Amino acid sequence: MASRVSVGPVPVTSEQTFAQPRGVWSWITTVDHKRIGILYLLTALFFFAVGGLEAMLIRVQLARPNSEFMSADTYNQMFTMHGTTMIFLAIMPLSGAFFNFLVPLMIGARDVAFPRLNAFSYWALLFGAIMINVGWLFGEAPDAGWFAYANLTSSAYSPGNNVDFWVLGIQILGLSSLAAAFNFLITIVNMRAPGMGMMRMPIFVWMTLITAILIILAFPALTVGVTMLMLDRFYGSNFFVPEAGGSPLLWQHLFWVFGHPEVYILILPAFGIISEVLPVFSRKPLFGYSAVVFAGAGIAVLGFSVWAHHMFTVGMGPVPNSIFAISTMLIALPTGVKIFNWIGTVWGGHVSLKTPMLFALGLIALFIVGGISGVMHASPPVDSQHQDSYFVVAHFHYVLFGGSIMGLFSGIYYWFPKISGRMYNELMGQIHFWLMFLGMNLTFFPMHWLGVQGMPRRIYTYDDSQGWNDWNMFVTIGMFVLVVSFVFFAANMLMSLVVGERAPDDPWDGATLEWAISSPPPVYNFRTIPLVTSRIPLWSEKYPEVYGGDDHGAHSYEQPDVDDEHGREHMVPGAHGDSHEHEAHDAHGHDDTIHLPNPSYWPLVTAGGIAIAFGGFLVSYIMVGVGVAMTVIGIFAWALEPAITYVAPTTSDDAAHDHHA
Amino acid sequence: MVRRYLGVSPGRGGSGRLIRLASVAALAVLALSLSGCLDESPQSTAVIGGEHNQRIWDVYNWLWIGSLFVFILVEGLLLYAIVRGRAAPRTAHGRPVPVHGNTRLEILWTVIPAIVIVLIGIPTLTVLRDLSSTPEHDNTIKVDIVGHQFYFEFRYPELEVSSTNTLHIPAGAMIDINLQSADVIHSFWVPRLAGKTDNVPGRTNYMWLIADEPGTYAGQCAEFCGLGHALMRFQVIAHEQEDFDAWVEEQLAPPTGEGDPTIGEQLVTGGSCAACHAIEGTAAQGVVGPPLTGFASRPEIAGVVENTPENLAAWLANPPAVKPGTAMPPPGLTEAQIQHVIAYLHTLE
Amino acid sequence: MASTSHHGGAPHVEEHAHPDPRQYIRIAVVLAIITALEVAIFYIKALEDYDTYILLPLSALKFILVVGYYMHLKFDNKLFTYTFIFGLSVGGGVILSLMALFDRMF
Amino acid sequence: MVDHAMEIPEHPTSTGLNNVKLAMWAFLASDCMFFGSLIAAYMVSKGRNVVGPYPEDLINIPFTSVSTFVLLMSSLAMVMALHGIQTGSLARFRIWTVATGLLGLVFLGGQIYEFTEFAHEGLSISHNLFGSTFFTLTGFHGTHVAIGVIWLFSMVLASFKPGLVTQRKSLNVEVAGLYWHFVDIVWIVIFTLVYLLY
Ligand code: HEA
Ligand code: HEA
Ligand code: CUA
Ligand SMILES: [Cu+2]
Repeated sequence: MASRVSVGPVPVTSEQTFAQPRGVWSWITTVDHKRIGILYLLTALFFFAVGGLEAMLIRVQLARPNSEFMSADTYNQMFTMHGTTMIFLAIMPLSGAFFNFLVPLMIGARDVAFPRLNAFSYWALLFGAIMINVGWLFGEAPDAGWFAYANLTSSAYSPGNNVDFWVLGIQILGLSSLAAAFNFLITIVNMRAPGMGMMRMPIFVWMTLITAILIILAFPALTVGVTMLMLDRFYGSNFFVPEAGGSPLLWQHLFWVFGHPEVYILILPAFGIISEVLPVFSRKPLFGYSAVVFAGAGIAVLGFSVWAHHMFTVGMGPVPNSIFAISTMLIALPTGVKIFNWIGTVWGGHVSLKTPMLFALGLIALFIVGGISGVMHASPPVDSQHQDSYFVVAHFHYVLFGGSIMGLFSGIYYWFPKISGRMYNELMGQIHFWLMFLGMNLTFFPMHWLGVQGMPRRIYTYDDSQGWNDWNMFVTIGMFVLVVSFVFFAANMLMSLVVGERAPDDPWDGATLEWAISSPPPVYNFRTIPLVTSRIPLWSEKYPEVYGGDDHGAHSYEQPDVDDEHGREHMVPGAHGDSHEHEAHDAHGHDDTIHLPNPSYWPLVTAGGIAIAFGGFLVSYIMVGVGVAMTVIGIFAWALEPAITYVAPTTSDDAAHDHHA
Repeated sequence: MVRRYLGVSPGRGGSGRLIRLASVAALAVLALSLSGCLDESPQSTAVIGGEHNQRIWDVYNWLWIGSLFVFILVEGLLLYAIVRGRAAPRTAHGRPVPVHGNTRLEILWTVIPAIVIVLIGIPTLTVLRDLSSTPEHDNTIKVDIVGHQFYFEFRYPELEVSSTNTLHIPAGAMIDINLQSADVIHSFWVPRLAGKTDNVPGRTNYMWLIADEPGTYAGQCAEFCGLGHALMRFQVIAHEQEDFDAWVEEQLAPPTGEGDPTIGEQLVTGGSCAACHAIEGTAAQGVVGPPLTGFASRPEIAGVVENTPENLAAWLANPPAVKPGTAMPPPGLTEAQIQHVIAYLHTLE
Repeated sequence: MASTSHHGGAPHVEEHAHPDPRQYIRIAVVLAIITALEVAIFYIKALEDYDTYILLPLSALKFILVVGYYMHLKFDNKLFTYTFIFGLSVGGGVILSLMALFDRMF
Repeated sequence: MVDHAMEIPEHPTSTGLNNVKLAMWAFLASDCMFFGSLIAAYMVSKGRNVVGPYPEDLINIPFTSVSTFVLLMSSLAMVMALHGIQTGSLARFRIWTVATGLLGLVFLGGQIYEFTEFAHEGLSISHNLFGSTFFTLTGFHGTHVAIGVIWLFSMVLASFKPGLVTQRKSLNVEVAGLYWHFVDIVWIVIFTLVYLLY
């Protein structure tokens, strides 16, 4: 090929190149999407535990009326940090962990489109998380709620540094999310293996794509809102200051323009995960693939038109309330389509109730409850009784815990063998599920009754005479069931990592590409890029008699060069045996080197610079300057260092498989 | 039909264990719900105290029915699918017939929810419109409600009286309310009477309510507004018309001077003060605020001003005005009551 | 761009004509004229009540010219257009709905 | 085509579109939301000042018209630079890119002048709502311009190192151009909404 110019270092033998680099430094400079995924996973689990601990303290405080366990001040920090942590530091990074680890594997790529940007996203996440949490050290953690309504957040009413930590942390986290979103958008659109048309992508990849689009369009609104808040607080501007004509409602609008798409950012990855799990454990392809895809896209588009349903009680007037009520209710339609197609997938399948499947089914069962209460809020008159009461708290824990967390845990169990190379303990997984399912309902279902009985949220105490004692105690007890369930989870994970059985490449009889490679996957993922001819490439290969005719999505527009008849011979082999030897060859027939991104610490330097610059607003402008300088140096060095090493011609037996040659 | 579309492979009935488990769970939920007597709380939204809340329940009932219908239908389908699927044979290659979808089913399960939405949408929009303007009423009283950190102030522009923390209204009268805020966002909520509306600084919001029966209705600020948010409780007292008129008269009358310690004692130990403060040897055993035992011998009130009767009167009228940020809300006493309370507190050596 | 054509299999989607510099200059002239017109309209008293309705379409026209020609969207792959239009409509939608919600038309 | 020794062969992408260019368009879509939110904040805050100075006391249409013209012409220079590199002329690329950057600097100079003038009239970010919204919106636009200027000059510098800026790599210039033009169209909107229609 004309363009193939050999450059770069002298070829090295494959053993040297592909050995997993070791040591802390190799993790700090890693740009390998799998390692970054693992970093995301560990960070997210850590913060999930932190958020869970905060929830525990909240529940202890609320167990009894007039409790003196915590002061109002501490409580306000607690619920603010609980919400913020769970949303920005637990669920989003947990989804990010799966995007990172799996998207390249599922689309048959060696890495993401911009590996160093990926590392940057992770470091920015970590620094943002530290920035938000550092307030605890000073007893000044953020305390204005996870949506930080103006003008309570103005310096007049929140004179401490609490809100500052929130503002600066959110800015950094926003950058992290945006960078990751661009990366995954481009990766999915552009890095698919030959033959994988858009309509052949696994649903998880589709949901990642839609999530990325939502992040790209939703986060700027938050960035702008938070910037204004920052200017209000640090430089006395008047955006949200009513005395100067500013409007606290402007904050609410900007926040929810971001905030509602955000809740779909939180749920769609989980939907994607269970769309992979359900077919595998029902041994039946997903029912209504295109309907599920379009429903996802529909949710995304509609999701931008409903934000003011969080503001039904601010006095927008009957006409806007009606419009937002209707658009909100309409979201039930595409979401329902997804639910029904999942049921259709299970229907008539050979259901195997392994832990991942239990969590996936748990998501469906619980999300329905949360979805229904969501539609109840969508009615403004009714919402005027729900808004800011525990009914809303019940709603969002059903969708967030019953939806996102259930789905993400399904994913953790499902891909644990692939990520760690070990099997988890099935019995303990089942116990975890049943305790969590039970505990979740014990904890969050009675919150509906508390809400109907008029208990407002965000109150650090209530009085005996208010009649909420029993259910609150009940809820707190339920929460301890949840805690016990997570003890099983943590024990299971830790033990399995050490003594778990070695995982085979394909323990679940999976359908997607990641099961074709070893567990854990090699650094380069695929020795040769597979050629995809089906939505369920592995099943088509393993069960040609059943799925032989399955060539859905073959005629997707941007893959004119893939021909099915030819392709079938090159299909990815099953995971039985050593996959490398059978791996199909790149359709283009000339991909005889493996390109791996170079390790780099510049992403870390850049992210660190940004964090230092933002932190400087609380310390001194000198620090801001240092941070900016570091960022600029980081960016230039990043741009100038060579990104990719070309190494390691593939072994000759791959060439033997090259039918195109 | 559906069976064919979904590719059910032949197989026999469900796994008994799962069904039993499911029915036990369902029973448990039902039992819990029933025991959850929703009118336990004075702030229950499920107790209808007046027309506004009545109109809300006109929609709410529809929503509960719709929700129950969707819940049972969809969870039922899910459970059924699981149970069937569990029982299906599991030989190595006897994979279930792959089915890729069915357009008619997709349409069906879009249209049925759409119908549900129309059914709940219509009452929603109707009631929304009805609630957005004051219905005609022959006895309308205007009240301006101003949210403060952390109490509500009630001003009656036409009667030229005002009160804090207790909204006095005549039962059966239309209360035409304007909502404002003096500092941050609060939300005025009396669950038995009406849904909430926010007090947003810089703008005036509007709502109305009617209390059908005389009585006391508990209310609470519903928008997080800072340290004292949880304690920003208040009451609506609906009087018979004559009693209301008498209350207005009393407010307009000049304060009577000397207070009576025995009345004061009743007010303190039997009223809202006792919820937060403790006084040795009395029923007042609250723990939220500082104890008041020995109050008369303290040099200062709340640690900020000298303990004089004038300062104490100012404090009792409006604690946050004396000590911004204090968690103590205005106790909602009349001028006369304040004098009684002062007289009593000064007996506590 | 050109690079994709080296790989036998990849479709030649990004091949597009480079508009000629004279066309760039013509567009610049048009842009300048529209801007002059806009400023002129600003000063014409008679049009004061209608300026919104004249100025907004004029600036939209400038917008389209720059995006279409200078940014090549008119000639480039449609995926770029969809990407941009989606962001533009959500962003524009937010401006318009907030103005409506705050009772503040232009 | 000249095969350059340092050339990195592009990996073919699924759509045939370049990763960086697609990322730039996605970024611009995102930036639409960014400026959309800023403009929305400006528009809903308009006319709610409780103290002067008001826009009508300050805004100087003739002056800003000139800045606007300068920025529009910088867009022309940018396409000329791109055309230069696409047709293989490094010299024309350099001249036009420098011209673009300089026009950008003139615009920024104008903005700094305008800001100081307004400040003399008593306007500041904290003085009134107009000050807050005006400085934030135009300030963020100015920041975008400044980043663009740095980017352009960096490219010119890079072009002196052989192989970094070449005809085959004209895409890098195109991407920078996309950014630059976007900054220009944002100004088109700002000029109309903030200035002509104050
Ligand atoms: C994962 C996150 C997530 C998800 C997916 C959702 C989904 C939905 N949410 Fe929720 N929501 C939150 C997270 C989420 N929400 C959070 C965090 C808050 C609180 C924020 C705060 O104040 O702190 C909130 C608050 C919130 C409010 C504001 C309440 C208030 O403060 O007063 C409203 C109001 O309309 C609402 C509505 C909805 C609706 C209609 C959906 C729909 O998308 C649900 C659609 C799904 C179904 C309906 C079930 C499946 C469908 C069928 C089986 C078909 C048949 C069904 C019918 C015909 C009904 N949500
Ligand atoms: C994903 C989101 C999420 C999740 C999972 C949870 C989980 C829980 N939440 Fe919360 N919650 C929110 C999001 C979430 N919440 C939000 C957004 C708010 C609003 C905040 C605001 O008003 O601003 C809120 C508010 C909120 C309130 C209302 C506070 C108030 O208004 O005053 C309450 C009260 O009970 C509560 C309780 C709980 C409980 C008991 C859990 C439990 O489910 C938690 C159980 C979890 C654990 C116990 C963790 C244990 C984990 C491990 C042991 C794993 C360790 C393993 C390894 C490290 C390997 N939450
Ligand atoms: Cu006032 Cu909450
Ligand atoms: Cu929402």
